[in-house]
Amino acid sequence: MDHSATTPVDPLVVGAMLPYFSDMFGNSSSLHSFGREAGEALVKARKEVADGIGAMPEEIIFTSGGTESDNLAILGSMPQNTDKKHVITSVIEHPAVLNTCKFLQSQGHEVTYISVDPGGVVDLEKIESSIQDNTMLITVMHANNEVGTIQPIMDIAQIAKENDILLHTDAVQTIGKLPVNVDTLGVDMLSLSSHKIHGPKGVGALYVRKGTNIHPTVFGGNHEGGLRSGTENIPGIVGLGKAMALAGERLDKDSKHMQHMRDSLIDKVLGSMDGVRLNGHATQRLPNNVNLSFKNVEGESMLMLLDMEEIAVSTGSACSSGSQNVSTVLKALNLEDEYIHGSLRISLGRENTIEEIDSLFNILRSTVERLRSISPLEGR
Amino acid sequence: MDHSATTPVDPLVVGAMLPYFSDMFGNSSSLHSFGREAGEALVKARKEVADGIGAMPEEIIFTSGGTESDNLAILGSMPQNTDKKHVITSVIEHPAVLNTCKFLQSQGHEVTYISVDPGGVVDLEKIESSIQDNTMLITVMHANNEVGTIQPIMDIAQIAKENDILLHTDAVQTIGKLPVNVDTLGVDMLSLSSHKIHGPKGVGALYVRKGTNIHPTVFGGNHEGGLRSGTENIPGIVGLGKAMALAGERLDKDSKHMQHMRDSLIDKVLGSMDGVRLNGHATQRLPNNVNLSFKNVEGESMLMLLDMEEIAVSTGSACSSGSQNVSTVLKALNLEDEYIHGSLRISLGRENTIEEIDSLFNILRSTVERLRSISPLEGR
Amino acid sequence: MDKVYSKKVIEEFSNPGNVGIIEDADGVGEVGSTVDGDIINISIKVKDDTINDIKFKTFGCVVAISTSSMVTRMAKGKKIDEALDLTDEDVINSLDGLPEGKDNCSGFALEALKLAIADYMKKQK
Amino acid sequence: MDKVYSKKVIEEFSNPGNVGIIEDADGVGEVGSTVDGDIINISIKVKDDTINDIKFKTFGCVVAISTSSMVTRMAKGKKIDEALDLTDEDVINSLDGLPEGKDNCSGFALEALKLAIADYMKKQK
Ligand SMILES: Cc1ncc(COP(=O)(O)O)c(C=O)c1O
Ligand SMILES: Cc1ncc(COP(=O)(O)O)c(C=O)c1O
Repeated sequence: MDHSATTPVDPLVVGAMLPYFSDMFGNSSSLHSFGREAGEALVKARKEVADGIGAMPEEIIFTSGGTESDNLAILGSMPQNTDKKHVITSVIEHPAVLNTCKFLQSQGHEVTYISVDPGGVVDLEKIESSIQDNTMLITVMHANNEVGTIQPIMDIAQIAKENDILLHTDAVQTIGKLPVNVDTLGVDMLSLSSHKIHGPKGVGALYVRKGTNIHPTVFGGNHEGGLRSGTENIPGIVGLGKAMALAGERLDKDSKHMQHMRDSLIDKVLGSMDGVRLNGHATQRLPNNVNLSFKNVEGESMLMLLDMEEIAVSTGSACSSGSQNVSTVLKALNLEDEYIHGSLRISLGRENTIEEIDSLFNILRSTVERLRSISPLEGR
Repeated sequence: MDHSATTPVDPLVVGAMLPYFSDMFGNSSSLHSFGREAGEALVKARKEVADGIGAMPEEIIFTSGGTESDNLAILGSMPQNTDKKHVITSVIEHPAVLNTCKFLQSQGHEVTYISVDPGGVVDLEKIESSIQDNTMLITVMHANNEVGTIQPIMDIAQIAKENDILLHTDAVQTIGKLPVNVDTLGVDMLSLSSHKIHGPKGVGALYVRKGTNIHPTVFGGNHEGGLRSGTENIPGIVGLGKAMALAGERLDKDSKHMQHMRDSLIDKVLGSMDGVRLNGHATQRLPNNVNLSFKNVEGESMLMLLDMEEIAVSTGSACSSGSQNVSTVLKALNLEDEYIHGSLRISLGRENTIEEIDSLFNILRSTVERLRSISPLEGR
Repeated sequence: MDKVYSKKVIEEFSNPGNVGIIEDADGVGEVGSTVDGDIINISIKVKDDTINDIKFKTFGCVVAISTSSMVTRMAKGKKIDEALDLTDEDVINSLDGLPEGKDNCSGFALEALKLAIADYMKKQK
Repeated sequence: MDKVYSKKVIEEFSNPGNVGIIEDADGVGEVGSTVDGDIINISIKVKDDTINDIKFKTFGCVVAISTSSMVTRMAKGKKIDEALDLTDEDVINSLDGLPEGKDNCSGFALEALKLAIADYMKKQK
């Protein structure tokens, strides 16, 4: 139940990939037949990805994953040889965006980090008011990976358009969970990652709207229209294409199923346990995300006890080097001290069942009770 | 017979990868057991890669391929925020190196491109004489992908050491064909790519000698010691590890076998055909590389006829946009006009047989005869 | 995939028609050089303003060879005037199109034909 | 993999010994705060200079809980002096080591024990 971290590859996807490891192993830029088969596979996968987000095939650049897509979008859209350009982003972006923005700052660029409300929604007015003459780019994620909050991208697109600023969104968490259409959203660039949608790891894509000027960040044999060099990961790309196609076909059914499980779990927990709150937004929320904070228990300890029951979840408060490192996202939500260390993210997948949710709930309840029973804070 | 372009994935490698698509699909940085299995796989693969080149596991950074490794080595070792640093490279590097160097030039850095002799060997004296006070890096490939020439890396290392300059080598073509040991070679950084050694596409590694200071070029969740962010491509990395281990075990046998086929083909062609010459070096040559130039015939046409016989090879002269684009490498060797458009690279793999070589030779001979029979140049 | 040649191109390439050099040609045209890596030689026999024999020899890439062959087929039996009216598009269409980036070198064969016709006309004066 | 806990750590964590608070304790020590995300409370009963009962309650991560449990086991039955001699290394070794980056928080439990002893000694005066 840690599907926001990664997902198992769908057997249909593995099946689609396998021939490209051996029989059709060619290099897509070769002239000869092996290469042609690989090249045709590339064309098909590019169309599958484009279709999945309402784009044209030539607007898709294959990358090594969501992280690289975010990097390419942000670094690639900054004008070269010009310092001091301005980027607007939010405080709750994924590190792939936040750390790229920090790098830009180290290079003399200016970055504004927009705050969020307690539900995790970015402040639209602040975005508008922080626009400068030299603002090049707004990058705000479609939905947050930790607390699941869905951002008002369409509204941000309106602002971006009015001010003639590029808009990028990280849709790594929304593909297969929400309808994602680049025109409806109104974005110029969009990142996605294969391993979050039952595709293989190490492959992703960046959508770049036709006419948008970006430059490469990796140099070599001019693959991907010169924007991303490196021999194409054909089996990986085939896998991503298949995963996108499946995600599209299954979106309706899967998201309803996940949302049903999500709501059932939230209702159970909030309805029958004390000292617990739901992090993130009540309604503007990924259908597969449940993020809870339990008072007076600590995240890693919960994780470990659940892990012993073969339940995989994650926490926004990992203990490292002796001090609790609370995630930037949880900090941004301004949780109370007693809640901030006890966060737990349960991210559901299409293969989970409502029975598993019942069992998870029971194990979760006893885990929290057990840890509270050894906590000096209980009863104080 | 285009193994320098890419190789089929060894079934043993596919077998090693498969479990990581489904059963053990976890994220290596997770705490929970799924993640732990993935993490252990990462440790094992890192050791396999390190062992394959005589390095320590912590000196290996996994990347998305040879291209990214080259980029990271070159861009990552340039001091940030300081323009006008100097890099020395050769005219016959792979585009992953050449185009990265061109990018550096566009950023104000200085690059010296060292010429080669007719056999394709870099000029050591020119390397030495082009060293400047601000020279940061020498990057010269271990062996060339087109003409197979092996470079005197040990001698270059001597020069680099004496002048306190970093040395990077692109060993993408030599792993599994020559013994590659970072200490024997004396390099600080070394690039390798999985799909050239019967591993999967989309994964590679950069060796960075302990104590060598490089900075990341992709930003995010601080994977790979912060030097290469992005969720690790676990199945791909497992595949690379396995491919390295197999390459090591098989090196002796495979390279002897390839060299035998190589020499047999060269002898046959040079001994019984007219208007043909061997490109590259007579002895300092990859055991699997045969690069020939045929007078009065054109590369792409040969490629096509061979392709119809299910033989995959490559050429250094691809026709595009109406003018013959001769590869930088062939140009650097100063071939005569009548030979430069008729180059053919046959790169052998371990699964090729001497019988295939005999059959290739016959088909090649009739291909050349056929094209010459329609060439207006014949008989002039 | 853009780079894939049409069936027609492959056919012309692997079984080119009208290969050769007409020894007693009425007109000869040649374009290209060894430096360029493409040489197309076309020779014609003309009677009653009609091209009644035509041959080519080509050193060059797949497109160079297949367009040469196609151009000779198209020109054969045509009146001089009709042959001069042939366009690049006509040739490309007869080959069911060419991959992007390859359509430029399609013109060479037609150029050689027109040079051959010019050579013939010059000799007539 | 560095991040993996030893069997011993997991054991102590999942079956901690000496959990609780001694109501009529002779000494109590507590370190940490809700802000830090780690609170360790250790209470002791001392007789004849010997710790003959000891209990802990801990809010915190896996290392905080397992070192708390281990420290109480190690201290129980020890003379005050011996208990004061316990070092971080002693605790880490008894746990068969800690993953890199986690060894810092191992000291908190021992600190709580020493504060409890200090509390006891203060009360003696
Ligand atoms: C919102 C978001 N963006 C980017 C990424 C990075 O993608 P990848 O793991 O493919 O590098 C992730 C996942 O790690 C994510 O959740
Ligand atoms: C010498 C050399 N360097 C770098 C590369 C690039 O590696 P990759 O294909 O993994 O991006 C190649 C192959 O394409 C190569 O032959």
